[in-house]
This record gives sequence, C-alpha cells and structure tokens, in this order.
Amino acid sequence: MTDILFYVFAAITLISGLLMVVSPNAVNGAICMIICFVTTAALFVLLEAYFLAVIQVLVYAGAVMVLFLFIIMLLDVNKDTSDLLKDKMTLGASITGFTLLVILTVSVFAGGQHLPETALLPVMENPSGEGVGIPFTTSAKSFGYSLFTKYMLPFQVTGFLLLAAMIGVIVVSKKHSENS
Amino acid sequence: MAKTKVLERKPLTFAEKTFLPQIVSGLKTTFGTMMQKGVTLQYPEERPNIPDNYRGVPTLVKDPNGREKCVSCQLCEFVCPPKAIRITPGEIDAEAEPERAHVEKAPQEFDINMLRCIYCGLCQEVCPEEAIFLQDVFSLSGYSREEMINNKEKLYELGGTLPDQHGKWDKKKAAEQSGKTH
Amino acid sequence: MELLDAFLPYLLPIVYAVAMISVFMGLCSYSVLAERKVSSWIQGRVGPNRTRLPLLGHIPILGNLLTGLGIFQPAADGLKFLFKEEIVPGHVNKFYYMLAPVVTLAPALTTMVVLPFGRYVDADGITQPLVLANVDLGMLIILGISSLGVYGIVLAGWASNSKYPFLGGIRASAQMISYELAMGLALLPVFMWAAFPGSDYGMSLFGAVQSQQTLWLFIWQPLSALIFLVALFAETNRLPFDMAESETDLVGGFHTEYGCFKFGLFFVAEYAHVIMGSALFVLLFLGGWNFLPGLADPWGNGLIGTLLSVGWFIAKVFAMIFFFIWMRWTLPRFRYDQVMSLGWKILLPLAVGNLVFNTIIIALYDTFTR
Amino acid sequence: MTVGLNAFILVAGLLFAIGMFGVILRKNTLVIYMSLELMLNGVILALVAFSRYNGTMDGNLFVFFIITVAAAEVALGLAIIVALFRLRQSVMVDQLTSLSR
Repeated sequence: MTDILFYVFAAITLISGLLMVVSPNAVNGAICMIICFVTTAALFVLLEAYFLAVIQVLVYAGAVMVLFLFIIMLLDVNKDTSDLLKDKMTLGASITGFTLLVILTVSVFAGGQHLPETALLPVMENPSGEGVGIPFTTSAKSFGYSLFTKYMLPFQVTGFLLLAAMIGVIVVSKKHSENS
Repeated sequence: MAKTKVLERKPLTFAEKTFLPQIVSGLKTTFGTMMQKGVTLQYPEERPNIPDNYRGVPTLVKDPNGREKCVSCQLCEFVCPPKAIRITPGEIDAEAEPERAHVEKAPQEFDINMLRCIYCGLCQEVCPEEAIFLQDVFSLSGYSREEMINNKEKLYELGGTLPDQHGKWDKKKAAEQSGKTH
Repeated sequence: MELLDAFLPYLLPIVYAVAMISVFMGLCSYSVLAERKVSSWIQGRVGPNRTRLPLLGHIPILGNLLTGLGIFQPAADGLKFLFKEEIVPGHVNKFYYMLAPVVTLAPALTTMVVLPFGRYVDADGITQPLVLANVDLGMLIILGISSLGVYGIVLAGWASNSKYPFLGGIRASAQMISYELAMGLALLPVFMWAAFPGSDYGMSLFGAVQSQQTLWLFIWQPLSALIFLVALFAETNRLPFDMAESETDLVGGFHTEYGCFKFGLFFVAEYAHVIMGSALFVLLFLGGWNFLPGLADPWGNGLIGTLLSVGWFIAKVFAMIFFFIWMRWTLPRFRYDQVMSLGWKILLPLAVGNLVFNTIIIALYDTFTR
Repeated sequence: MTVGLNAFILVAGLLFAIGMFGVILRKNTLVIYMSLELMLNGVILALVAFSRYNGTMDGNLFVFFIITVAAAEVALGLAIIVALFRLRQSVMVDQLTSLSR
C-alpha cells in the first residue's frame, strides 16, 4: 500500500513540477507548484518526517505560494503569454541539458546499485537528546531538543537572518517620498 | 455670523482604546433585543392595521340601500392626473328599474387602470356624490396588464357599502313621491 | 475474502470519516439555519418559519412547532441551490472558476481528521480521545491545512475575471496571511503550558484538553484566548473582518460571479470554517469536554460517560457558534486599513509579548520548583 | 515499504533537474523564482530521505533551516521583483538587459 502511495505521490510531484515549468500561464504554474509542494509533504509523511510535512504545507504551500499568487495576480504578468520562451538556441540547449540530466539521474539512482537499500530503522518515541547523533524520531520534541542543543548557533543565526530579511523587505518595498 | 462652539473631545481612556467595553455593551444590546418579541408581522395571515385615512386602491361604493352612488358625472375622469379612469356614462332605464328611476344616471362602464393610478386621491376629493373612495386595499397583483384594469364589478366588489349620512337619493325619492319637486 | 481482509483496515477509517463528514455537513446546514434565526431574533424578526415537510410538518402540534423553528429550512435551501440553473459567466476562467468552491470547502473538512470530540477509557484504564487520527501534531496540522483554505478565495477572485471579486480575493489573501501569524503565536503559550515537561503530548489537541481538567485555559491565558479569537474571526472571514466579501463596497466580494450550487459550496464552507473554529476554541481554551472550571470530570468511564463527554463538547461548540453569530450581528465591518493595522500593529506585538512573558514565567517556575 | 532510498533520491534528483530546466528555459522572473523553489524542494526531499535512512535527525533539522531561510528569501525576492516591476513595468528577464548594451 505504501509502495503504491509512494509511486502515486512521486508521479504527481514530478508531473506537476514539469507542468509548472512549461505552463505559459503563471497562475497555472503557481497552482501546479502548490500541488507539487503538497505531494512532497506527502512524501515526507511516507518518510515519517511528520513535523516537516506539516511545516512544508504550512510554510511553502500555505504562505510562500500565497505570496507568489498574490504577486502574480497583482503584477498581472500573464498579459504576454505568447513569447513564453527565450530564443530557439536556449530552448534547444536547455531541453538537451535537461534530458541529459534526467538520463544521468535515472541511470545513477534507478539502474545502478550504488547506494545500499537500508532497511528502516525502528523509530524511537523519545529522543535521548543532547550530543551528537540524535536518533531519528517522529516526535516534534526531538526538533526542540536538537535546536536548543546541537544546532543552537544555526538557530540563532536563522533568527537573525529572518530579522534582516524582514527589515530588507520593508526597505525595498517602501515607496520613496520626493523630499527624502 | 453664527456663533460656533468648539467642543473639546475628551481623550480616550485605555479601556476605550481597546474597544472591548464597547463591544461588550454592543453584545448586551443585541442580546437584549434577542430576548424581546419580534416586531414583524406574519403578513399574509396577519394584516396590518390600516388607518381610516389610508389612501389605498380607489374603489366605488354603494349606499346602504345597495344602490350605485356614482352618477357618471366624469369629474374624476377629468381630474385624474395620470388619466387612469375611463367612464362610459349611461342612463338608468326607468321602466326596467323603477326603484332607481329617480337617480337618472349611472355609469355603463367604469374602468380604473391600476397600472397608471398614482393613488393621489384627487378622484375621491372631487367626487360630488361621495361614490369613489381610496380605501384600505393595498396589495394588487395580476398576471397580465388586462387583469390590472379594474372594471366596474371589481370596483364595487372592492368598495362594498359605506354608511351614508346624507341619504340624498332617499330624500329625492321621498320628495318625488310627495310631489314636492322643485 | 482475502481481498476483504486486506482492505478491511483501510475500509473502517473510510466509514468513520464518511460518518463524521455526514454529521459535520448536517451541522453546517443547521448552523446556516442558526445564523438566520439568531440574526432575525437580534433584529426583532421571526426568521424562516414557513418550510414544511409534507408528512412530518403536519403532525398536529409538533409539526407547527418544527415549522415555526424552521427545522426543514436547510433542506429547502439545499434543494434550491441544487436545482437552480447553473450559470457560468462567459468571461471567467472555467477551470479555476469550478475548482475554487471545492478548494474552499476541502480544507475545512480535512482539518476535522485531527479534531478530537470526546474521550473514552480503554481497556487498560487510559483515557483516549475520540478522534479519527490521534496524532502528535494535531494543532500544526490544523494550522497547515487551514492555511490552504485561502486558495479557494484567491482563485475564485482571480478566475471570476472581474473587478470586485478580484479585489476581494486580494484582500482575503493579505488578511489571512497577516492573521495566521498572530494566531500561531497566540497558540504557542498555550502549548507551552499544556505540554509541560514529562507530559506525553506535543502539539496534540487532546493534550491541550487534558491539561485543562481543573482550570480552563481561557481563565489562565486570557490574552492568548483574546488574540486567538480575533484571529479566528479574521481567518474564517466573518464579520467584523469579512473583507473578502464586504457587500457594501465589493458587491459580494469573491463570490460575486457565483450562483446556485457553486455559491452553495462557498456558503457551506464558511460555516464549516465557523464550526471548525468554534471547536478549536472550545478545545484549546474552554476545556473541551471537561465539565466546568474547578470541577473534575463527572463523566463515568463507560459508554454513557463517553456519550456525555461528546454531548458536553458539542453543547460548548454550539454555544461558541452562537457567539460567532451574535458577534456578526453586533459589530459593524472594519475598514480594510483598520483590519491590517489591527493585525500587524496590535495583535502581532501583543502575541509576541505574551509569548515572551509566558516564556519568562515558565522559566522562573522551572527554576524555583526544581 | 519496499521502496528504498534510491527511489527517493531519484525523485529528488528529477525534481532538481526539472527546476534547473525551468530556470534556464523561462524568462518570466516569477516562474524562474518558482523553479528555484522547486530545486530547493528536490534538495530537501533528498535530505529527508537520507536522514530517514541514516536514522539520525540531522538531515531533518537541516531541512527545517532550509525551509526557514527559503521563506525569508521568497519574501525578500518577491519584494525585489515588485520593486523591479515598479521601475521597469516588466518582469521578463530578456527586457532587463540594460547592462549588456
């Protein structure tokens, strides 16, 4: 059953991702992108990363894509859908490159046995916490333990980055008055 | 120059700035009205109280003896601003209706086009015989334009009988019978 | 037979889910009726009192009573929506125009999966929630999925391809993003108190209810409750915050171009959101199925106790729905800039301050009680 | 689940490739930006898969940071695109070539 779910969700993710890239209408693209994000969240659920799945839906599908849609609709960039692509050279080159990349990926990860297929480890319900090598658990608590022990510095830096981004956005989007 | 008085507006207190006391008082008000009885009327079953001087649909009335009061003088037809009234005057056949012979005249046709009527009440005001009244009927409906033209039967049906304090025709009849005609 | 055995584990949840959706949709249609009735009472009217079913409505006294209460009105409303002529304006983007109502309704129905509505005591004597999926991240899932609900409104506004719906959609998207922040931040102190060290519950709603056995969080965290309530009103697009469909300045907002059943879906979705919001508020701040603040659960352990807990929870939800409706018919609509400044300049700083304050309190508590 | 790490990495790699394709192919800045997000999406999928099959939380935490940073980045990037649109009335990259002339 979970195998079927994996194939279904992976297929939807890839197809909607591809549709997003090639769809001439930006709104269509954004909707495909939302579907792609949600199905990726479903893949996270299959990987038992429930917290990240929810975060993915909440942040990406719920906030980021709303922003995208908002901007797409506000700027009304769908007007010129006719000249969607760059020149023919770029088109050919990018399609060739894409095909090569796909062939490479498929041949590495689908054909060969370069990575061992490890069995799923038993999931521990309560994280032991501090130190290195935090074991994989499904509970959100282990995120808390890790964030405030091993990853304290990145956590602080991320917070600072968010503050900087917020100030940056305010500065960039502010209309400059004449006398300033 | 009119004297103007500028009122100082009091600065809002902290509680007022949060809007919460106002919201609570508003909620109290609405809850109070919710507890009260509704003021609406269940219309088709319950009818509103129509005051006596209400100007509803114009109707023709009969006198207490069941006689037509209208003598087709056509004053209402002339005075009607939207020209909604159409009267075909007629005479009363003295042989056929001996008890009404003294009235002499009655309308043959009396149509009021309710699509045109503006309920101004001028017909009622001008009528010398007090035969036309704007009464308490206020809802009219129909499926076609023809239906909205009230003919004589309809008008009498709507109007019914009103008390008559003058008894004009009775007096005239009495006078005729006693031979005191002028 | 083997096939049946293989699919039985999947069949049972589906049956439960369908049952819950049926009950939920019934509640939705009757909250529409409640809205109409309460609004009419507040305005000194009588409200819907004419719809009469042929057989049931003609029982001597009961029939008249039910008809007067408008019990059969939702059926009439639903049938009206179903059998009206389906009109699709010529200028719309057909696909998204059709999709939008579905996208609006689906998240509200999906969040129901993690919503506990009662409790039972299992064979081992452990209290368990009555819920479709008892997951650790209940609250986060609800926040995440309900954040998808905005797409319906945005898509409806955009696909209608006309001015007023578009403005409604844009307003709704900005408003919902703004209030989601305050909502999430207001919830954090609640779960910081509910998931005390040593408890098994993370962001689960069941844990939040269990932590309110003696003291409701509404009393313990009034500021959080207030911020959450205001944000809830904004998220459900209800008056005083229904900027998406402010009929005085935007005709009908995002559903101006919608009619018949598609409009009906929007309509049901609004009430689905209201019911979800009420249930959430009851679970988080009004003690869920716990009896009264200060009183321990009087419900027994058996089946009757379970039913009583469910009934008490639903009664609280009804009270909350009534509050939603009451609020709607009391307050006038905010102006759009007022909505935005309330969200960003007042609620968000308040929520952050509340969070910091509670963090300090918890830290002090931990320091001095260990 | 019999599906192994390879399958997840394959999906992640393909997502990355598709995103790359979009970045090269398209000229609408907003779509290019979405393609970038798609690439990030592939990356975080790979990280979660590795984390799960390794049995440690570190990959998951890294994804947590990536999502946080991506959210901030999107807000800032979109603000820049809006500012650009205000200045040039266009978001097509082939019209934003004032440096090449």
